[in-house]
Amino acid sequence: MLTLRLYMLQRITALFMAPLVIGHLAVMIYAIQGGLSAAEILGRTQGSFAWFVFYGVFVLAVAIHGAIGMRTILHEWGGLRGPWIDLTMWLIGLGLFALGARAVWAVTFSGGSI
Amino acid sequence: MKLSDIERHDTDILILGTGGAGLFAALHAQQTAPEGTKITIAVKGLIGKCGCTRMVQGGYNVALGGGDTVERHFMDTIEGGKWLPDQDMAWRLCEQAVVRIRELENEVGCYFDRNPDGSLHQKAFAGQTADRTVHKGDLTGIEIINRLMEKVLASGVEKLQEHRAVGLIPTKDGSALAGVLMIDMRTGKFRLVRAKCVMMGTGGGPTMYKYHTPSGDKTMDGLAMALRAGLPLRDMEMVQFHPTGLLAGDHTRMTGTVLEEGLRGAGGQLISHAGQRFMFDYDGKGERATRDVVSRGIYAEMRKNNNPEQEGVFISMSHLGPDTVRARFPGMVKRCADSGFDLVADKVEVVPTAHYFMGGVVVDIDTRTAMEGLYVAGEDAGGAHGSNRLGGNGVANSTVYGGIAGDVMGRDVAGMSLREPDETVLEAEFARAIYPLTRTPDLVLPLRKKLQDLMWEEVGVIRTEAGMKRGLRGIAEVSDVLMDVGVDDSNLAFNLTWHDWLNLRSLCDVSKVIAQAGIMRENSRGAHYREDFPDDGGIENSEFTVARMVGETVEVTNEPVVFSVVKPGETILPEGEPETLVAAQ
Amino acid sequence: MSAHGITSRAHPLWLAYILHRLSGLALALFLPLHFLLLGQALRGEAALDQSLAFSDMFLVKIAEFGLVFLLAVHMFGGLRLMAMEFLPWSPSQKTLAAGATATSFLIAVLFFMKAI
Amino acid sequence: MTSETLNVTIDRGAAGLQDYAVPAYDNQTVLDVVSWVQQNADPTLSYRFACRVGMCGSCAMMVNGVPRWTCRTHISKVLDGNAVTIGPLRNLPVIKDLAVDMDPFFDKWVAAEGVHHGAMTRDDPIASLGDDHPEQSGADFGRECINCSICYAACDTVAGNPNYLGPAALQRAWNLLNDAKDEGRMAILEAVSGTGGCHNCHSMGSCTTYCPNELDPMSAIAGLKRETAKSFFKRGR
Ligand SMILES: Cc1cc2nc3c(=O)[nH]c(=O)nc-3n(C[C@H](O)[C@H](O)[C@H](O)COP(=O)(O)OP(=O)(O)OC[C@H]3O[C@@H](n4cnc5c(N)ncnc54)[C@H](O)[C@@H]3O)c2cc1C
Ligand code: HEM
Ligand code: SF4
Ligand code: F3S
Ligand code: FES
Repeated sequence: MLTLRLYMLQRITALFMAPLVIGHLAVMIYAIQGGLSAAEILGRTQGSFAWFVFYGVFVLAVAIHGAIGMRTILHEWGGLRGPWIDLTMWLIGLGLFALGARAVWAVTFSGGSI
Repeated sequence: MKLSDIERHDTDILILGTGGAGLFAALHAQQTAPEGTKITIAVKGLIGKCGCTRMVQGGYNVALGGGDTVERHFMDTIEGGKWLPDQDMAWRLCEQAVVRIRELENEVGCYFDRNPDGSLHQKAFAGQTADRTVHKGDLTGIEIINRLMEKVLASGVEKLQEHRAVGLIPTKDGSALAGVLMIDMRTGKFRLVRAKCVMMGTGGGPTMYKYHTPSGDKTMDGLAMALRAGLPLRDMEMVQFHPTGLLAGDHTRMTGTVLEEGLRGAGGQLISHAGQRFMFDYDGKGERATRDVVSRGIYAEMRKNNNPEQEGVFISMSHLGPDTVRARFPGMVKRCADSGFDLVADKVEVVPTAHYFMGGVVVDIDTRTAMEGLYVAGEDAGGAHGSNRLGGNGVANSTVYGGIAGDVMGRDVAGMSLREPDETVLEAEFARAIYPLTRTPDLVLPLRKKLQDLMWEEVGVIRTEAGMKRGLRGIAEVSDVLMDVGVDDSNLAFNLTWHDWLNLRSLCDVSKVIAQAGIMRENSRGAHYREDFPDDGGIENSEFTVARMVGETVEVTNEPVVFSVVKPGETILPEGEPETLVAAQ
Repeated sequence: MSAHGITSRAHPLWLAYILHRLSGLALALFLPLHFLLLGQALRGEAALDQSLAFSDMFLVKIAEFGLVFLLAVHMFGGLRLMAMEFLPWSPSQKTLAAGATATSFLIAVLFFMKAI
Repeated sequence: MTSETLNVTIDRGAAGLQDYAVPAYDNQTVLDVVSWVQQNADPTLSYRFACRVGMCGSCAMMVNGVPRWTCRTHISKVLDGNAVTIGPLRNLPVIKDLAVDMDPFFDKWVAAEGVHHGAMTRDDPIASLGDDHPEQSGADFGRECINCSICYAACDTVAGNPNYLGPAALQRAWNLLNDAKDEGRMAILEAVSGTGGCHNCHSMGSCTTYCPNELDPMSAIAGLKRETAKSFFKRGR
């Protein structure tokens, strides 16, 4: 059920994510040395516009990419048909984005407390 | 099952078969028929996926210049057919092939092999005096039929797939065709399809021989139906054998399938059971002689041998070197390997195999028959090839005349209307088809084998009067026994055994005519070789046989060939033309 | 069901496909959890620390190893796929597929070793 | 020679799996085994074949869970001990026993614009296409396809996505896209970009793996993806 447009969106978001994932993994590998702590993580990210953009783009891309991917799987393996397909895709996409945006906000500009 | 169970269905133009003839008829009828004409295509298998046109390997004969001319193609066809062809039909075949090949390339979308300069690549089959055969590797038929099939599938004609025609139903006075009785094989139900025009292109198919090349769906149904409808059939003794059919035993459908002609052309050697090359004993060209000559050579060699373990002879390619064989014949090497044979290093057992049926319904050059509303084209129609079909003329014939039939029907249909079928004939044909369902079930296969052995032994590559008479008696016996063999009628949907029975019935009916016509021709021409009459009987006095059913019996007569274009001993080539343009091998 | 369905698809490209799909699926299922966890930051460092304390546990380590592995597998699989589709194709792509999986596995192991 | 017996299991749909003891012979194909059952043991068994030499593409079945052309598959190649299980081709509606309805496969072939689009007629000369036409090199890609539907049966995407045009139809579309004689470029790109188009393919490669003619639909589909992506950027859709 993938049309050219969804396909291109999935590929473009994937291409965007590739360097971000590598970046994220690198940071994690670095961070994990000596154990993880909230202070360490937040210390790096809080107030940083750069990290906000980094994770913001990531979340946006992952929401689009994941939603399209789940759409395919639900169609092929879940037997989802008709208008349900697109509805589900939007729900997953928006849900992922909402959760992701909340997380990004939390680790960058929430100031550690509300 | 009752007569009233027959579903009735109407159309304007009905086409039987989807080989080169059927598919081209469908396309052309659409082009010439008035707007709104309903066209229906009915076929025993799936559209484009049955019949022999798809199996064409070598290619398509057409004179496209470079020294070659329609006149030369025509002369080769007449000489090849030993002056028996209907000359007007042969001429039209050669002339229209030029148009048809352009149509295949430009309108249908075929893409045949090219020379480096961009022109079509052409080669010469045995018996041709010019490089004439257009091809797509050695899978020419797949290219032609796939492209035609796409066009027809996309064109919106009505499809009746896996519909087997079982009887031509005329009008009450018998002068015209009203419709065709069919079995919808998928359900086992009967359907009478009435049409203003019907083209029959069911493709003959001499599968009553122990060794045969045609596809499994071809069992002479068309000719058997035409015979029962009282139509005259010509050249019925003319069965072409291909010299090198694979011999792999009784238990496999691979037996009889063709090992490409090119193997011999490339230097493949035929080896007898005694381990000797033998073809030079029969002909100066050795293995490179024409099909009929090599087939007879092999058959004669086989008769000398009485080792039941090894029936055929061998083809050996190994002296050419494994790399050469693999590079030049990748398809054949793979096919042999799939079936458990090694063409590269080992020798492979071969046998002559029934390949093509030159005989068929008598038609005019517009494919019209003696019955109004019935047109016949392709291998079902007789006349274009005489006693021998040149390699490459078969597919040219089916596509050329299929197209003509489509054009003619498209024009004729406007002046025609649906006709009322003769209900008594309908009832008789229906009864004939359901007959086995009323008997105690038994195996059909042993009888089919019996007929095939008989035809191979007695009415095969080399014939005698005594043999063919024995053959006739045997055929009668098989036919009789068949009438006591029933088919389990518990489920008629896709009931292949019922169709095996009906196939055998068609084959018995036509086998009988082959033997009768063979006895009638007391000379040897092309594919028909009489050991008791080895000479050609005088070309100037050439006659062809015509068989027709009169009452319950088949009568065969001789009719003189009309030399309407060229007389024996003459040529239509300009003076001083070289005999052949093909460089000696 | 060996009569009807296809049962033998164990060729490299199909394995790459199924790995890519399963990893994508797993990622899509995990990601909401991951986001929720990070979202804890909204409730202050203490809450986040509490959650992160889990990650010292061996099981969680395994789970995280799995995640990174999945991400790596999926990414390399995806890049392989796009290379196959967009770069003029060469028969060596099967090797590429295998290589991608191997590389991602290496990275994941590296990560795991460091984590422990 | 005939002392050995093969244990043949055939999936007959509603009638379930049925076992037959079939004598083993030299030079026996899967089609021969199926034919033996129909001709000798169970006359009601249904299956389809025509050419028996791998040209018509009408005899494909599932053999031990693998789609194969049965007329060209030697039984020794598939025997598991001396057993073999045979079923109807996957991903197509079964008519009866081993015979499937191939119409969906061909409907999709047409829907993929798998048919020549041209303005030339029989009155025009045949196009000169040779070495000076490098763009024609892709016009032979997959032309030998016998439309046997084996790739279609092998593909899991077809199984899960009833709209997907499938490998063979898309390969034909790619073939036409590369044919200098074909003028249907826009129509083809349109047809392969829709809901059932080439973008549904996950490059799982089962088509290429199982094609009995060693064709490569997967690469053809990758080609379509490239061309449609190019047109995506060009037309800015
Ligand atoms: C292996 C092989 C190789 C050949 N190679 C060449 C070659 O290189 N060059 C060449 O020129 N010729 C070649 N020929 C010959 C050529 O194939 C035939 O001359 C030609 O294709 C016949 O075309 P057709 O349309 O008359 O019949 P076919 O193509 O045979 O089609 C007959 C159609 O009628 C259908 N049919 C049969 N009975 C019924 C029924 N009762 N009801 C409904 N439908 C029915 C069949 O299913 C089929 O669809 C070869 C033949 C074979 C067998
Ligand atoms: C660098 C990162 C990534 C790359 C390069 C990438 C690449 C791809 C590609 C190319 C596809 C298409 C597969 C196909 O059509 O068969 C895909 C599918 C998918 N991706 Fe990703 N992806 C990445 C990250 C992610 C992430 C973080 C998720 C988590 C949500 C995800 C979830 C999915 C899902 C669920 C699918 C569908 C799988 C399928 O259809 O088989 N991807 N990915
Ligand atoms: S691509 Fe291969 S497997 Fe698919 S239909 Fe064509 S020949 Fe059969
Ligand atoms: S098997 Fe199917 S998913 Fe694509 S590569 Fe072939 S069409
Ligand atoms: S019977 Fe024609 S491909 Fe097998």
